[in-house]
Amino acid sequence: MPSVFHLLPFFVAAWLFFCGLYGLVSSKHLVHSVICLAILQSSTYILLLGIGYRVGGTAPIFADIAPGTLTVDPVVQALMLTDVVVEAVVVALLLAMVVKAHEKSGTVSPDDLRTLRG
Amino acid sequence: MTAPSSLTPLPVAVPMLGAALMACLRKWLNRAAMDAMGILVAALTLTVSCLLLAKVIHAPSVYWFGNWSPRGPIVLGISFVADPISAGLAVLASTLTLLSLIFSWRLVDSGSNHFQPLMLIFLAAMCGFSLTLDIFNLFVFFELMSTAAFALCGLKTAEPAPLQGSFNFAVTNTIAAFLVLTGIALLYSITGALNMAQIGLAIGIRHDPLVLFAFTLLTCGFLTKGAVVPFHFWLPDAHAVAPTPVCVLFSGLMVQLGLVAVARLRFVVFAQTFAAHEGRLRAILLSLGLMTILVGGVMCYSEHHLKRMLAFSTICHAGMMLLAIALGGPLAFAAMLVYLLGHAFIKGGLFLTSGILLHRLRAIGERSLFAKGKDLKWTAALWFSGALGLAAAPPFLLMTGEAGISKTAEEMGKAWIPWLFMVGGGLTSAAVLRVGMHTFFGWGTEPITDEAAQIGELPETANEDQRIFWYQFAPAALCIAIPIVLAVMPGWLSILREASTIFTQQSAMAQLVYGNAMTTRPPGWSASLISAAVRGSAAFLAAILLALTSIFRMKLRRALRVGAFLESGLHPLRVLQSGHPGDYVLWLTFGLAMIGTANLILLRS
Amino acid sequence: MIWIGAGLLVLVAVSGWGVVRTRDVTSQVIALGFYGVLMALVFFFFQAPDVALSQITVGAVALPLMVMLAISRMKFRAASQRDKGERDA
Amino acid sequence: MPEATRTRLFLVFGGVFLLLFCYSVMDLPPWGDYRGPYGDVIARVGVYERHATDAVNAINYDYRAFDTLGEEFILFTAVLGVMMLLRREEGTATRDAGKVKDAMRLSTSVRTAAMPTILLTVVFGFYIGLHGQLTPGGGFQAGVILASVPFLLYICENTESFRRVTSHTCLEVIEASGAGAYVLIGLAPFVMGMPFLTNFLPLGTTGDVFSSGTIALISACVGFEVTAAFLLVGYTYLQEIITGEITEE
Repeated sequence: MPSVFHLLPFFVAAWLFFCGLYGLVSSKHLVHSVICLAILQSSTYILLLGIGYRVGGTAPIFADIAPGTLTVDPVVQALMLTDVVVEAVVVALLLAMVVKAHEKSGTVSPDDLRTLRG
Repeated sequence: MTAPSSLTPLPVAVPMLGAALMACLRKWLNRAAMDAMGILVAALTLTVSCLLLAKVIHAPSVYWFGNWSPRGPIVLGISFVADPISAGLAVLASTLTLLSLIFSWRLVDSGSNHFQPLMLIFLAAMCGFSLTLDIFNLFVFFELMSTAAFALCGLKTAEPAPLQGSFNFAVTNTIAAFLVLTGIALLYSITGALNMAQIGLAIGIRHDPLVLFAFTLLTCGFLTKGAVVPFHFWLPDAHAVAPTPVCVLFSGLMVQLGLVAVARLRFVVFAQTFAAHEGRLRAILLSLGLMTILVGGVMCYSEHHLKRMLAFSTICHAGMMLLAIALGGPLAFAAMLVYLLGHAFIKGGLFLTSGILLHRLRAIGERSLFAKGKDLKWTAALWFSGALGLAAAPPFLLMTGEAGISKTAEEMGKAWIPWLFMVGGGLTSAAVLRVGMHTFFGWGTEPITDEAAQIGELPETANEDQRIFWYQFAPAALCIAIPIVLAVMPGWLSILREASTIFTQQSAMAQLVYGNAMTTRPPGWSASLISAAVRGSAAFLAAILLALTSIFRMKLRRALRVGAFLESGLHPLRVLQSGHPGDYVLWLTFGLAMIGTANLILLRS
Repeated sequence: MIWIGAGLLVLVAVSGWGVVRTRDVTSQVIALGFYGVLMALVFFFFQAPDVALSQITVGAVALPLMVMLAISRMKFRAASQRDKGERDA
Repeated sequence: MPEATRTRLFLVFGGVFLLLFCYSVMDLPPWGDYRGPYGDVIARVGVYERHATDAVNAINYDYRAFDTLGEEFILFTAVLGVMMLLRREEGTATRDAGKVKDAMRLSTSVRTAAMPTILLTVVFGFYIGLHGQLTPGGGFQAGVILASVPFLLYICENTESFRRVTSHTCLEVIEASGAGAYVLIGLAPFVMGMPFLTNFLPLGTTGDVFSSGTIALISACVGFEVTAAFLLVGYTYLQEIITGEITEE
């Protein structure tokens, strides 16, 4: 089935986004939520990687190959690098919030941490 | 073509450098020195932004970072667009930051001197977000703005509520950021470009499911920042827990920048795509705006926690600005910016005043403030002027903006929009009036209250001195005064109108990017202020009546207790605001699915 | 050749679901580390060595490490609270 | 909202979202058929114009260096945020919660093996950082690798030396100066009348370690910042455990 095959990375990206959202909705532990957010984020990696890939293209490093050789897209890789940093950073910040919330209220369940209702 | 103004990167670079320097010296400087430095850097940013604005006021230009100007049709580098609108937003951002930093001088808890550098980074991010014309750079500044906002929101770590508020805020806005990034990736794959004007030209009139879905993702991402129903849940939680000076920036500009980004998408990136479906796109955005105004207005009136109340009023007004963007066209967009400007200062003034109340009276719930502020004459004056401003009554700037939006609406045969503005303005104004009459006059019986207002908010200022200082009062007074001054000197409106002609035209933007000669049409600002003044005053009068029915509810017959009913009778709507991150993500998914389906069905054919 | 890549992608999809469905946080960290390595392999396979290098350092090491540290800090706090309770009693 | 209702509702809306996503990506160019001009143009001209053989780093630190500046500040902000969230509030008492003792000494063979590992990691980190413009790698990756060294120390040696390496105010200064230096590198050409972040240094010989002008310089700044940033985050999380002091409620 060539058509499904040619869309595979995009379907995987959609699936990971869905997984992340599902995890966030059904989470019972704040650390679990944070990890689900990281999974949701990895959907964008796969999407960008799938977009920039080219069959037969080499990595865009011209140390050993002549300039002008067919390569995969370097721009999406630069975007992905930014994305990786953003992921690490968001996780670090959210974890700090979770740790602090645990220290202040002794719970890590989103169900018990609901002082802001209404 | 004029030479690109070399000042363009400074509104971003100056606060960034300042923040890095201050973070370096954090351990060695005392509070006053840090505050002074923060104020100095913010003032410097304001100066360079003003210089930039003055320079580009008649000659918008595009600035290429690293000197990478486009090669033929292909844009290589990142560009900032220096037009009066973007530079003006930078000026607004630095003014609000400066006022907030002055307000927090030595009194608001600074979290061991982390507060000032974070505020400066927030400022840099807002300036960058307004100026950039590169869609991935927009994402980077979106994320920088969010990161600084999450941190600032959790400043008061002494209680669990702030952490919960900032957690909800962080989760929803991070999802929004990845929606935006996914949209960017999809657009990149079909256009191979990241510059908005280039993307716009490359998409052309294409509107297959892919383009529609990318549009859905990008708009939903930015509408989450813009707190449009059903993406708005994070906003009241974040505002309830953030320190007052931070609330000023959140409500004054951060939320509205999300809407400005939607405008950029609509006018620059997807301009030709929806040219044939203009009416249907308008219908989708209008219905979102309508829902936002109603939910925001009603919830605003039913809140009793001052900051949450003001936060819902921001949602209501964000809905009004979305209406203006939905209408489209240069006049409506210029009017939206006028509205944004007026709203930013009025809302900033109201937040600062509530901060003064929190400092002086040590409470933020309506019931605990009841009749406590009888001797605070000047604070009361500010509060009631703010209420007048929110109703878009004369002499405030919101009236001018409302006039422009209503004129466009009437030209398009949507006569219900001015009425909707009156409803939204009236409801938010009535809520502010109700609190004012309770607090400063002590009228009526003890106010109704609710669960959320009962959380004792720890005062954010040090305990020993409860006087109101001039540096707390002056920023609030300035915030109320500026929209009046701007409204009585309408000379700048024609410049804004001219700039918005460029902003709302894809071809004009593309000409700027590719360095061709500009042709601007003679501008005109001809919206009838008199009918707007009448509408605004009527809304304000209605608001007074509504507030009075709430205050004297015990003396009224049951049928006349409209205000009391609005205050406590809307339980189902309040239940949705559950404070559970899972619920908020669910509603985000709901909005995404609905808007995506609507776009696909209505804009496809 | 590309079939191997496709296989890797399917593996990513499956293990992504696996990470989300793991409810015990400590096991989830292990799963996350595995997922990070898998992701880095995918990057490497699709000619993105730069990103693969960052992914292996961040996604497979730094991220699980941070989560581990956060969990251990919470556990330490809880344990010391318990100790204190016992001392006071 | 009860948990079951929420999950069920989500499966409906999330399902719609998933379907929309899958339906729309069918219009994408098929996988492995990248068409866009942007990447190809840079891959073609990058080596000649920038004397950098790694096109990704040429983009990251030159063509789109402004994005990377924003990215570094995201990192910087987050570290500030983490330190602020987990700070000791002034005036709160601390109590002793029992210091972690390095009671369990690792065997001599493990410790002998650890030292070369640490050295190797340091060397590898510097290699990755210095050759960023030539081969895969660069400041960011090097920073994360170098930041792992004190953690290796923590695992292999003892908490005391980890604490000595990481608890210094120096780290904060290094982190902030890394971020600040990036802005300064951007401002330097600005003072000379060129646009912000122009690569104003001589480009050197392609393939040389000191080639490609500001790319290497920015990469170094990023490396310093990232190393310090990750160490600060790690230390902040571990602070209570290794100092054995807990703030009282």
